[in-house]
Amino acid sequence: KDKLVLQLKWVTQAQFAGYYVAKDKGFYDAVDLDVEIKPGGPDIAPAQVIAGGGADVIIDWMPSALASREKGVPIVNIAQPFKRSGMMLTCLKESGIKSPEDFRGRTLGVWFFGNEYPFLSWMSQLGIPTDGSDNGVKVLKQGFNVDPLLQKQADCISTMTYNEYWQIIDAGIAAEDLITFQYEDQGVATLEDGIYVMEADLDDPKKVDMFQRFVKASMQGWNYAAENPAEAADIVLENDATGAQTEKHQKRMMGEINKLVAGSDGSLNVADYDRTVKSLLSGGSDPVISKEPEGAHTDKITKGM
Amino acid sequence: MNNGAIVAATFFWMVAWFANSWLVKLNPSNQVLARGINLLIPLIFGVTLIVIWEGITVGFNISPVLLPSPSMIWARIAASTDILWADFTQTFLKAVLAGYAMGCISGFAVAVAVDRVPFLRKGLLPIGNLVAALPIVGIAPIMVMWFGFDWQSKAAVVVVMTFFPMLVNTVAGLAASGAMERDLMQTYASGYWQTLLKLRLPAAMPFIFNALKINSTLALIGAIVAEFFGTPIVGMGFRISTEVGRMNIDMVWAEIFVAALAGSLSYGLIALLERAVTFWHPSYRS
Amino acid sequence: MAQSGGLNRWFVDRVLPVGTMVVAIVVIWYGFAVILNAPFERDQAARADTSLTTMQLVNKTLAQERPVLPAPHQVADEIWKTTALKKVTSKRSLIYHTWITMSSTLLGFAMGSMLGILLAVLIVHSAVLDKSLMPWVITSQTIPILAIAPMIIVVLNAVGISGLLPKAFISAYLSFFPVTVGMVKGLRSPDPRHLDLMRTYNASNQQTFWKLRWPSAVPFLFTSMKVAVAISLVGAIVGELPTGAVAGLGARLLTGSYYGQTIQIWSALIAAAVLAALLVMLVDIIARIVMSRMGMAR
Amino acid sequence: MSIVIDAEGLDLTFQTNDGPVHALSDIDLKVLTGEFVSLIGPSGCGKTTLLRVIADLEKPTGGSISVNGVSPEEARLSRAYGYVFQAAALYPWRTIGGNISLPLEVMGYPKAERAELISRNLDLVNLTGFEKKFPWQLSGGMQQRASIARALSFDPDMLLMDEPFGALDEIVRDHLNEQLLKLWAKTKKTVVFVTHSIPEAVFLSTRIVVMSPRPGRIHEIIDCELGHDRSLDIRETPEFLEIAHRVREGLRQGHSYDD
Amino acid sequence: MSIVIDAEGLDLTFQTNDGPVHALSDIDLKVLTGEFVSLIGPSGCGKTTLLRVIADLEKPTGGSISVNGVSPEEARLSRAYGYVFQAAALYPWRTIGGNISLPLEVMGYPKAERAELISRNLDLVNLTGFEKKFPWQLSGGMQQRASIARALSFDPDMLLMDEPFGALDEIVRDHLNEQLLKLWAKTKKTVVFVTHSIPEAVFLSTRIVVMSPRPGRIHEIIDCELGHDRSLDIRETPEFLEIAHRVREGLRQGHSYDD
Ligand SMILES: Nc1ncnc2c1ncn2[C@@H]1O[C@H](COP(=O)(O)OP(=O)(O)OP(=O)(O)O)[C@@H](O)[C@H]1O
Ligand SMILES: Nc1ncnc2c1ncn2[C@@H]1O[C@H](COP(=O)(O)OP(=O)(O)OP(=O)(O)O)[C@@H](O)[C@H]1O
Ligand SMILES: Cc1ncc(C[n+]2csc(CCO)c2C)c(N)n1
Ligand SMILES: [Mg+2]
Ligand SMILES: [Mg+2]
Repeated sequence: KDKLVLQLKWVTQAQFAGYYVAKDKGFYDAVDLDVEIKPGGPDIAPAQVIAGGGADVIIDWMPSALASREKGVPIVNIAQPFKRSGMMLTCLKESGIKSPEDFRGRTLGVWFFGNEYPFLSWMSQLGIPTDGSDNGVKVLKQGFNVDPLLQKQADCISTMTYNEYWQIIDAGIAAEDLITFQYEDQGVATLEDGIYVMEADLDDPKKVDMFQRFVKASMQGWNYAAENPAEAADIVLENDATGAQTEKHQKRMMGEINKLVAGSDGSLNVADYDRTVKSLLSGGSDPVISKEPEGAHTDKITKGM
Repeated sequence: MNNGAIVAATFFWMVAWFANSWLVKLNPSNQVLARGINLLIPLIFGVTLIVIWEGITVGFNISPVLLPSPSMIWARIAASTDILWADFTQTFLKAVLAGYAMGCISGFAVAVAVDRVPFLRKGLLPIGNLVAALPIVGIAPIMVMWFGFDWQSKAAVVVVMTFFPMLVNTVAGLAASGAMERDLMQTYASGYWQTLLKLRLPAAMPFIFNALKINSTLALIGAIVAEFFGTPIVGMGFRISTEVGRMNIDMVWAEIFVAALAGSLSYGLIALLERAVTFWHPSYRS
Repeated sequence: MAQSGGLNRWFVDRVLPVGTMVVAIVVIWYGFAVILNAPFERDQAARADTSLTTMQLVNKTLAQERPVLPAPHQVADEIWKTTALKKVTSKRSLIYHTWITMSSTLLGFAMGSMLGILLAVLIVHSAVLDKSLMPWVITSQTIPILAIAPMIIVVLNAVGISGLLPKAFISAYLSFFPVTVGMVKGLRSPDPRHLDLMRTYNASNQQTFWKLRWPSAVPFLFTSMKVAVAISLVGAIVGELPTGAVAGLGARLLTGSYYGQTIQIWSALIAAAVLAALLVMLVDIIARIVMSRMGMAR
Repeated sequence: MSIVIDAEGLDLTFQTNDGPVHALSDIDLKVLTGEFVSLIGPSGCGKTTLLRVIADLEKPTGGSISVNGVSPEEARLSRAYGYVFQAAALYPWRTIGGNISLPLEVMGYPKAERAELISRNLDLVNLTGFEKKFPWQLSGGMQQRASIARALSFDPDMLLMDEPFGALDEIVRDHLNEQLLKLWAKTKKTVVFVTHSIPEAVFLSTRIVVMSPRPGRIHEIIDCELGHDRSLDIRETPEFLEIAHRVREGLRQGHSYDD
Repeated sequence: MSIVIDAEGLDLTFQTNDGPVHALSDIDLKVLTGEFVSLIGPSGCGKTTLLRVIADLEKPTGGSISVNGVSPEEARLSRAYGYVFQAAALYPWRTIGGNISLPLEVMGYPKAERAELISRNLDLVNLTGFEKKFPWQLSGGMQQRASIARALSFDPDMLLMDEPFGALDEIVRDHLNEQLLKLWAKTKKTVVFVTHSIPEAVFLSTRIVVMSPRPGRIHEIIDCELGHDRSLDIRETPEFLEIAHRVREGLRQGHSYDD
């Protein structure tokens, strides 16, 4: 059996259900893989982990993956299970914000640590400065939860359709009291959870074969999760070592995640890729990446499936 | 692998070690010279560490994403002084100084208040020691929730971290004056405040400075770590946590360098102040 | 008689004041819980177009699901549910997480103490190291450990070290410092006459170390170990964050924070405080036993 | 001559962890104005405790005592005495001048008067010129003289001295004994003086109180009328040796060799 | 009788921050086997320094010295002497027995022999039965006796004692002086003894070396032939007083009252 280490981008939750399902349901075993799944966290940079040899495969968002690649970590997208983006800005209705133009002069909560790129390129496309100047927005580095909105420390905060949004709802604020701006709807969506490996590993036929088996089994896992969301959520809960996740939340998250994965066979849609790159390059004076990346994705793995 | 760099670093290390061994034995009678040597020796040692670091990163071709070489870090420092300064202003000049002052002063004030009531003293000290051992990672998110995103919440974390060491040390210090000295004040029919001012506070100074020194390093670490849990987009902690995600590890080390420099300088400054104020303490008399 | 006198004194000197203080803290805590949680309830009432009596407001603020500051009984209830009512092997058991954290604390504490002692021995025996090392030992503590913790973990990972050890390393990094400082003091504490005495016996360096320096450093060692064990716990908790925050009190703090579960954060904090108290007490008890064996407890 | 200290049936028991310690038992003692009374006795016999009771640093558990006709506490509050400890007990963070100034500050003397008193008292103990030095820059003998100057600075009528020269070497001690005697003759203060040394007690005192331990009590009071004008040489006179012998005998009778 | 210590023109200068301190200057001293030589002099005159030079704890900067005919270092390495400090300097974490055993352990005596030596030496200083006690459970006088037992345990031919009874009260001190004298008469060891006390020096010694300070030098050497069989009472004999007087005069001449 071949050993393979997978570094996730965030903590164990339904966002990564496909991989946990594949492991628990024996899909990895079936293709002779012994996969170790390492949960991520707020200060785990998957690109750094793979550069340090701590993982063979990582899950990352494309903006940060491309930025890392430019910084000299040669990672390559080999598969893209997430078709759609789940990121959005969520505001309280009472703040009076109705459209992105109303952001000016407001305080917005944004995730950093490489997750700020989609936001920054959106703002630069809107022509809204983020440097704190008068007609721009005031940006806060948002912590890991929705408190800034509940405490009214920010007018809008970043949320994922599958996670933080529901925490706001759970906190007792009705959906009618909220207004959301999905990146997908604003036409600035960038690709989220994709599977990345080191470029050099792709020259090794043995590794390539391993990756193929991995992606295949993982997609099998995602399909299973789509068909059996309740069981998949249970599997995730099972694997959560912190014991902090709740069943209600994970079941709901599973449903939302399935919406994002729907329509993906694992292969990267080149049009989506180009759109993401264009969005990242158009950042005005401060683009996320400075030049068109080369060799940042390959269909070498998915086309053989 | 670049063997030249490793060999060069090893050679430098050996030369530096001999230089230091020689300097230690020198023991000059000239005061200024002696003080200079006492500064030079750790400096040579530090430079040696940096040279070895450079030798290893270059020699073993370590990826800069994992550990950048000192020369790269230095280049980054030189190129980003404006960002470093802005971060320093936000974190050190605002959060740390404000929090440090408030934490130390309030710890001191509470200690003096508590000192009059033995019951309070006995009750507070064990609890104080406990709270002092609480991890900042637990306190920081709470403070951000309570005091907002800007430096005030960082200052609050610093206050929590510095308050108890000051409290505990001051209380111990106020008890440190000798029985004989206190009896002496009694024979003068001296009042509480006179005894406090003329005997117990001076005698407590070594303890108070101990807390000031501990707190000077704690405060900086506390403010930086608190920034991991929500900040405006400036500050040393913000930069560190953000640039790791962006694979700009050299920038991270640049901030760490600034932090270590600021921390060591404040520590040194307080140590100098301590020497001036507690000049009478046996540890400073030659 | 001496026995009951001792017990009585223990009660009057320790239990009573500390207990009173705890009660006072709990009362203040309730007050703040009401004050801090009230704005949200008022907002909710405003959204629902109702108004609340003070009694209702107070009741609601003390029973929120996601309070800004949970009420003490909420935390107590959570602790009870996650300790007594869960199997200790369950991932939802606070005892399980406390155990995880404690194991890396103890390992880190052991490594930190060892390193601290080693450095102190080197510093005391070598003039070169004394002058060159000490300032850097202080500088090492001005580096924000949480900042480099992720990198330490990645680098250790790269050389194939993972699991308990990386967390323990961070814990050791924080805890060696007080031990070094205390031990340098301790190893230098023998009366010069005692050192001279060893010289008149023509004792070797080793004999002087084991028969004189080491025993006279023991009280200093224990004093600094009490500080170090508490710091080790902080280090272990900090170390849990960049290792994927999979389990342990640090992970509970963090995941509590992700999902806005303030009650979980506070119960983890309390568990950390209790663990710290127990560990310090343990070191203290060992210290007492050793010292009285050595005839130094009076 | 009036009675300055009047103790009758004085008792003091300390409550300690290992039970009560009977530090003073049935002490009767009267000290008159201008007397120089020494307390001598083996370690632990209660000399310090008795002195502390007089100074109101310890409350007796039985018997009665008056100082200057009032209670020790009232006497303390009216600053009736200066107290000199075994170790000089100078504050290391104050200069010699600052140390002598301490009681004056506490008692609210104006600045100009303080300066005047400091220099006068420094002169009295032969320390002129050392005002700006710190205690640790002086020898033990000089420190002890400074602490005597401090006790004298506010001109109390009575001096209580607890082994003030115990830590000094014999020559320096002889020298200070001579100076103390001169000072006493000049200022006519009442002195209660604790010592371990027989020659010192005989040389200085008008009366010697020999104490014995467990419980601490007065074994014997020996008169010592060698005149006010003594020089160190009298220590080889038969009168001196006679008294010294009596003191030694008294001490030996009260002593138990259980160590 | 042979010469045990032979110092000629001994000089020792300490280099300190405030310039050189001339601790010993031109010391000539011969000590014969079985003698009891006391060093007396005011504080800072170099008594301790001289003793430390003999013990090879300090290197002279000039002159020559031999101990048992060899250099002090060789003498130390051959464990020629036992050293007793002012305060007992017992290790608080060792029992009395453990303390006496310390030099034996360092010198590699087998266990059985150690036990034997410990009990013999405890007996010698009248401490049988206290072997298992810790130092702080004993009185000062008993501690000092234990420290003498420790110095005697490996049976050195010479005892170097630096104010061993300085911290004790007069009665206890008298008592220990008597015991030390008996011990010396019994064991015939050579003793070099530092003291501040004139009666102690006269009572114990066969010769008294009076030293004077700045620079530390020998002012006078006084013979003291009161016979080996002295009791405390001889202190009131004219011979005793005569010698004491001479010592005092010597001390006074050499003393400068600048402190
Ligand atoms: N605060 C105290 N608490 C308990 N016992 C005490 C206290 N002070 C003194 N004692 C005991 O009272 C007895 C008399 O002590 P005191 O200090 O008066 O003796 P002393 O004659 O001055 O002895 P020394 O010559 O050693 O100074 C001793 O047994 C001592 O242990
Ligand atoms: N290690 C040292 N470094 C510098 N000066 C020293 C040192 N040891 C002693 N001295 C100085 O040498 C002189 C003689 O000191 P020594 O200790 O021999 O005197 P002493 O006669 O034993 O005095 P005491 O009676 O106070 O013990 C003193 O002036 C002392 O300050
Ligand atoms: C420091 C940090 N902040 C935010 C994210 C964003 N993020 C990426 S995936 C995910 C899960 C959604 O619940 C979230 C929040 C991150 N990775 N790291
Ligand atoms: Mg006393
Ligand atoms: Mg000496």
